[in-house]
Amino acid sequence: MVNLNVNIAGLKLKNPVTTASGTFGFGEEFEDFIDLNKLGGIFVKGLTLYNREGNDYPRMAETPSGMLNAVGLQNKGIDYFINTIYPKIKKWDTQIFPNINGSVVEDYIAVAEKLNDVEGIEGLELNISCPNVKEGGMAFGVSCPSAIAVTKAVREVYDKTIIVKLSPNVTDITEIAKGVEGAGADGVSLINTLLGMAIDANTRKPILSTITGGLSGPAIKPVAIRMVWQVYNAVKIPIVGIGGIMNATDAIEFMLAGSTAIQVGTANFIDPQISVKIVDGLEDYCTQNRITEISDLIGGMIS
Amino acid sequence: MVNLNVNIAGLKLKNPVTTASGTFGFGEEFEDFIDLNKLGGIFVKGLTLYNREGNDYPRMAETPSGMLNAVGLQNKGIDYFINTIYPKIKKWDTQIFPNINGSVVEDYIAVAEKLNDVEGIEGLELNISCPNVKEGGMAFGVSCPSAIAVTKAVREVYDKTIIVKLSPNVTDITEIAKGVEGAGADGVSLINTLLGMAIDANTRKPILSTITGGLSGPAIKPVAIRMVWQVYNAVKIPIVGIGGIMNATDAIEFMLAGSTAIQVGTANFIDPQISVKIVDGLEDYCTQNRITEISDLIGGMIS
Amino acid sequence: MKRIQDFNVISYTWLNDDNYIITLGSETDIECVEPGNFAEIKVPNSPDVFLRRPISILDVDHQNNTIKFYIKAIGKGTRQLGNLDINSSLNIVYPLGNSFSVIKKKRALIVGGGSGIAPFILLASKLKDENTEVTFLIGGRTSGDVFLTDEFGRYGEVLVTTEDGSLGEKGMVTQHSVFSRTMDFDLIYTCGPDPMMKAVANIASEKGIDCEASLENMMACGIGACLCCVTPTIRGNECVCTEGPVFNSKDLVW
Amino acid sequence: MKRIQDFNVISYTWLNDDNYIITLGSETDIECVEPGNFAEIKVPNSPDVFLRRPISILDVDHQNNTIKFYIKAIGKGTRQLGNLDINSSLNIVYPLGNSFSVIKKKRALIVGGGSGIAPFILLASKLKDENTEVTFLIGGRTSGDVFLTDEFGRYGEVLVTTEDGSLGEKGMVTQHSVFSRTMDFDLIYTCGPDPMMKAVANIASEKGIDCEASLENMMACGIGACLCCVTPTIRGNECVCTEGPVFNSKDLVW
Ligand SMILES: Cc1cc2nc3c(=O)[nH]c(=O)nc-3n(C[C@H](O)[C@H](O)[C@H](O)COP(=O)(O)OP(=O)(O)OC[C@H]3O[C@@H](n4cnc5c(N)ncnc54)[C@H](O)[C@@H]3O)c2cc1C
Ligand SMILES: Cc1cc2nc3c(=O)[nH]c(=O)nc-3n(C[C@H](O)[C@H](O)[C@H](O)COP(=O)(O)OP(=O)(O)OC[C@H]3O[C@@H](n4cnc5c(N)ncnc54)[C@H](O)[C@@H]3O)c2cc1C
Ligand SMILES: Cc1cc2nc3c(=O)[nH]c(=O)nc-3n(C[C@H](O)[C@H](O)[C@H](O)COP(=O)(O)O)c2cc1C
Ligand SMILES: Cc1cc2nc3c(=O)[nH]c(=O)nc-3n(C[C@H](O)[C@H](O)[C@H](O)COP(=O)(O)O)c2cc1C
Ligand code: FES
Ligand code: FES
Repeated sequence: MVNLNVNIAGLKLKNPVTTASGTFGFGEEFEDFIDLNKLGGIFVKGLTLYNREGNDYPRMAETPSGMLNAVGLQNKGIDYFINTIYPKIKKWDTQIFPNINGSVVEDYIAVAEKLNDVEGIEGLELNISCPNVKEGGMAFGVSCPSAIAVTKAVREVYDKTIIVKLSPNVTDITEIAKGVEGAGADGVSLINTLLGMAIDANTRKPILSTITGGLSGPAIKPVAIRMVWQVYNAVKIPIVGIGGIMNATDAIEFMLAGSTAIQVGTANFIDPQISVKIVDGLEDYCTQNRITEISDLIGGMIS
Repeated sequence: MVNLNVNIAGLKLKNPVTTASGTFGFGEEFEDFIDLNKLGGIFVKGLTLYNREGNDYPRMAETPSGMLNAVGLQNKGIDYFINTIYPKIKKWDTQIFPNINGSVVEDYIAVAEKLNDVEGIEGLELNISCPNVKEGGMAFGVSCPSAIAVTKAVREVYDKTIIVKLSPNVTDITEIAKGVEGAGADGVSLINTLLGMAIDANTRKPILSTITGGLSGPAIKPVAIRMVWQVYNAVKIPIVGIGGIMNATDAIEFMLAGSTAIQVGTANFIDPQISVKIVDGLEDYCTQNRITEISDLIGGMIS
Repeated sequence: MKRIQDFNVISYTWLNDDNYIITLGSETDIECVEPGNFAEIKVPNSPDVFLRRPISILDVDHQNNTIKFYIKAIGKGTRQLGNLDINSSLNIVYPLGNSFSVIKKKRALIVGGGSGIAPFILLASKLKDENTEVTFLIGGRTSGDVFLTDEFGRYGEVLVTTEDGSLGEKGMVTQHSVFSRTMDFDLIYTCGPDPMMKAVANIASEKGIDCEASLENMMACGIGACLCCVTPTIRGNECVCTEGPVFNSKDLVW
Repeated sequence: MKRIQDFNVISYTWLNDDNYIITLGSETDIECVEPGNFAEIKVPNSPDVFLRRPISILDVDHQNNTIKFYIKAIGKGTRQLGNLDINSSLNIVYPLGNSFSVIKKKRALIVGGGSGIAPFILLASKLKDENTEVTFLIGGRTSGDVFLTDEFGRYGEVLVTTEDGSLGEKGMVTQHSVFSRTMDFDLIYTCGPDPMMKAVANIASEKGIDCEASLENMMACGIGACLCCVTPTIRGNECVCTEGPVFNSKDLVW
């Protein structure tokens, strides 16, 4: 028997496998393919205070072992989520984490305040790393003072678990991680997408309407694992590892590097059942390696 | 007839296709496969003042659409290059660019001084972005003041073309690019490898002896193109674009984003003839698109 | 219900160098498919192709558990899909997207070009079941670009235009004489290159006829999870993979 | 001269579930190959395999323009190489690396295990040409891991050890009784798992016999350009792909 439970600052996940914001809709989209009760958690699509139309199309480009996206936080606003979507998805026996975004600190505060009162939602992901919006977004996550400021502001109004999602587009991610730890974050999730770009040599135009976009998928895995390992050695709060996880072996690597839990992102597009397959794969790995507590793997790299 | 010539701060290349430092040895290794006279230039293996043994093995890990390396600037020192290697390779009708490295500014100065007197070598690549050495290396390239300091110091002793090779592991590459431009660089080359890491889930050990290493190959292409485009919009000096170029189409994309010339790196391992195939491919593209001067493509993205 | 299912390649029919029909079989039942639905196909053995590829469902045979796609090889994925070994396995997610309205006992015009003709076999057969009379108008650059006319002929009159006049009337589809006749169609369906669909939608709107267009877009997930495939509509950005691919042309902002 | 060349898959011979010999043919001449040389093979149709894979050359036939490799499927690349269609094309860069010393009119012991036996067919045939007498010592975990003994038998005596005693003597290769006999060999060649080669090299050095070991390493280029494949030697780090794969065990720091 393997105990797959992990613990993010007191918040228990039945297993380390969650799904990444923006790649799993609100979970419903996957109902036909998997039993959502089997997931450790779901980080839902990025939310903002008000309705957002997102960016113009084209929003997507395929790249070697990855993709660029420029969705730009299209969503119907936090109230719609709380009143219309959450009631439909709360039936699942898994942790639902809203991913919150803002152009200014006040937006984050307003969204967090509203979520604080929602029963059943035990934590949120504070996204300070979206590369696809003109205002706010990644700007918060690439400067230490602003990352600290927004974390502090949300901490003041939100009583439950705060996971701050970090941007990889920085010189030293440990500095930002330490900053948000000091500002009251209960955990950090990393990495968001790398800022990238694609050009069509035939039309000579950028492929994305926004010119640059966010790179995800296995292409970024080595960068993500490096950053998880660096942050693991710099902070005490738990880490949710993200970036190109395609199978259970990848998930194990992220845990060994220091992740308490992991998020499956782009892989959901290639195999809508992959998240649950990874849960099963983790259990198999533990059984084969006679590991009874999966949490023993966290930061377990032998170096 | 297509004119493939390009010009880096007065230094003429017969075509934009050069090979990336550390991926093409000193050129000789490819003599059996291609006619080296067909290349625009060769950026030779990273050189230091004295002999360096480099890092322990394993130094390499395959990753999705890419690889990690941790060579660590193994080389026999600048004197050996000047006295023993250069005399053998100078026969080729192509530009040879030494790639120079140091742990402290004085090392760079000493190496540059020695190269200043070598007839036939018209320029050097100042590497301030090697992620695989403990001292110096990338440290110079991730801080603006130190990037400026080393560029200024080398500028003072070196009369010919200086191309500064930038690190992508920074929050804002344009800041560094502008800094080295102001410090006297004639051009910039980018990107060097992204800092990455790989773990073996079976042994639970890092794959590289140095734990982290440099990520190269098509996986990093979207990041590289984005940075070339950002730097193109920030500086006036020419850019040598690098990162995951596998074919002529990729090279065109880099030129459209703002590269005057390009370097082919990891692709040389997969096809030792690829550099020359890219020269031919560029010519074909120009012919098909009725472009008579390839330099018209530089920064030619329509946005 | 949407499903992920393994199939085997049963056969290819090559229509010319670039256009083919691939028939896949499965051990298990095939889901019910509506006309206009598509599938997300995983391209096997292709180092360059990372994401699935959206392809309309041409036809299904529930008796023999087979499904067919009509594919035009335009890039690495569609080329590789035409190059698989017979019996090799292929994974598809389907049926995806909404579908064309199937009108009863009316008259319909179906206008298609290129790989846009794929959804119209299923559509025509449903329309026939509902006693709707169908006229097809198929366009191509030359006679070599016009496919499936025999199949369409089983369901109604088939009109053709080619830009070089090598088959049917000369010109673009929208220049076809059918549009100068009394246009007593109740609904126009269109699928093909964007400019063609726009032109058809314009004529439809001029004549006051409803028009349904099936759009393409760059897709990552195909199931409404990523919001990559939006198209602007009068209601805001909507996903082609879930709110589409079929849109009433009145709703589109293009 | 090193060369990049296209080949076709002519045939496979499967020795068991994981071990196979692949024979490739070419329209053009095959380069001269020395025993110990290897090739860098591009694995086709494999989305997971980015770099070439280094594989020793088992044999070449200059009359028929064929080349053979003995491959043990241990991962994604070596598995996929065993799964190609007959006649499909394959690109290889060869011949790479240095080679074993071919001694004349002497006595040689060849010790191999696992896929490390691959270079020894070519070596034995060259040694035979030079009238050197060869004894083979092949080790495996069980009798199912011991391959090519018939082929080796054509060139000399073949001794076998298996860890479970199912074939030949029981134990590790270095426990074989040949090592307790008068060791009148002039040279020992070894290739196989590192621990085996080290143990063999130790015995050789105790007995004062020269020993050549062929090493493996993670390789990117295979031609000395990247410096990824180094092994520590008494002269410093040296590339296994160019200064090796064959090293005199005295020079190795392991
Ligand atoms: C709902 C839907 C149904 C479709 N039905 C069919 C069908 O039945 N038969 C058929 O042959 N094709 C169909 N397509 C188009 C098909 O998906 C694309 O041709 C295919 O994805 C191209 O993949 P590739 O790897 O061959 O091309 P790539 O090598 O990826 O690209 C080649 C070129 O095509 C462009 N392109 C790639 N994908 C798309 C896309 N989805 N939309 C527009 N342009 C694209 C690229 O920008 C590039 O210029 C459909 C598309 C959609 C969205
Ligand atoms: C000079 C040389 C000659 C060789 N000759 C032969 C031969 O004749 N026959 C044969 O079957 N094999 C030979 N090998 C080994 C062969 O190259 C590896 O088995 C192969 O590269 C593994 O690729 P893969 O994709 O199957 O494994 P992967 O899926 O890439 O990896 C599977 C496991 O093997 C390890 N591994 C991968 N490559 C190597 C390597 N080059 N060295 C050591 N460990 C590795 C990985 O770390 C991993 O744990 C030789 C290697 C070298 C360097
Ligand atoms: C289409 C798409 C949309 C995304 N939207 C969001 C978002 O709204 N909020 C967020 O924090 N991250 C978003 N991300 C980033 C992912 O959550 C994740 O951090 C990233 O994709 C890396 O993981 P992966 O490589 O497994 O996909 C998005 C990613 C993709 C591909
Ligand atoms: C094995 C290896 C060794 C390298 N050594 C050097 C070096 O010595 N100096 C340097 O500036 N860059 C070095 N690089 C970086 C390349 O020159 C290039 O910037 C990088 O690989 C990205 O290009 P690519 O994706 O085309 O390989 C090395 C890269 C590789 C893969
Ligand atoms: S392709 Fe993902 S939402 Fe349509
Ligand atoms: S593999 Fe590149 S030097 Fe040996």
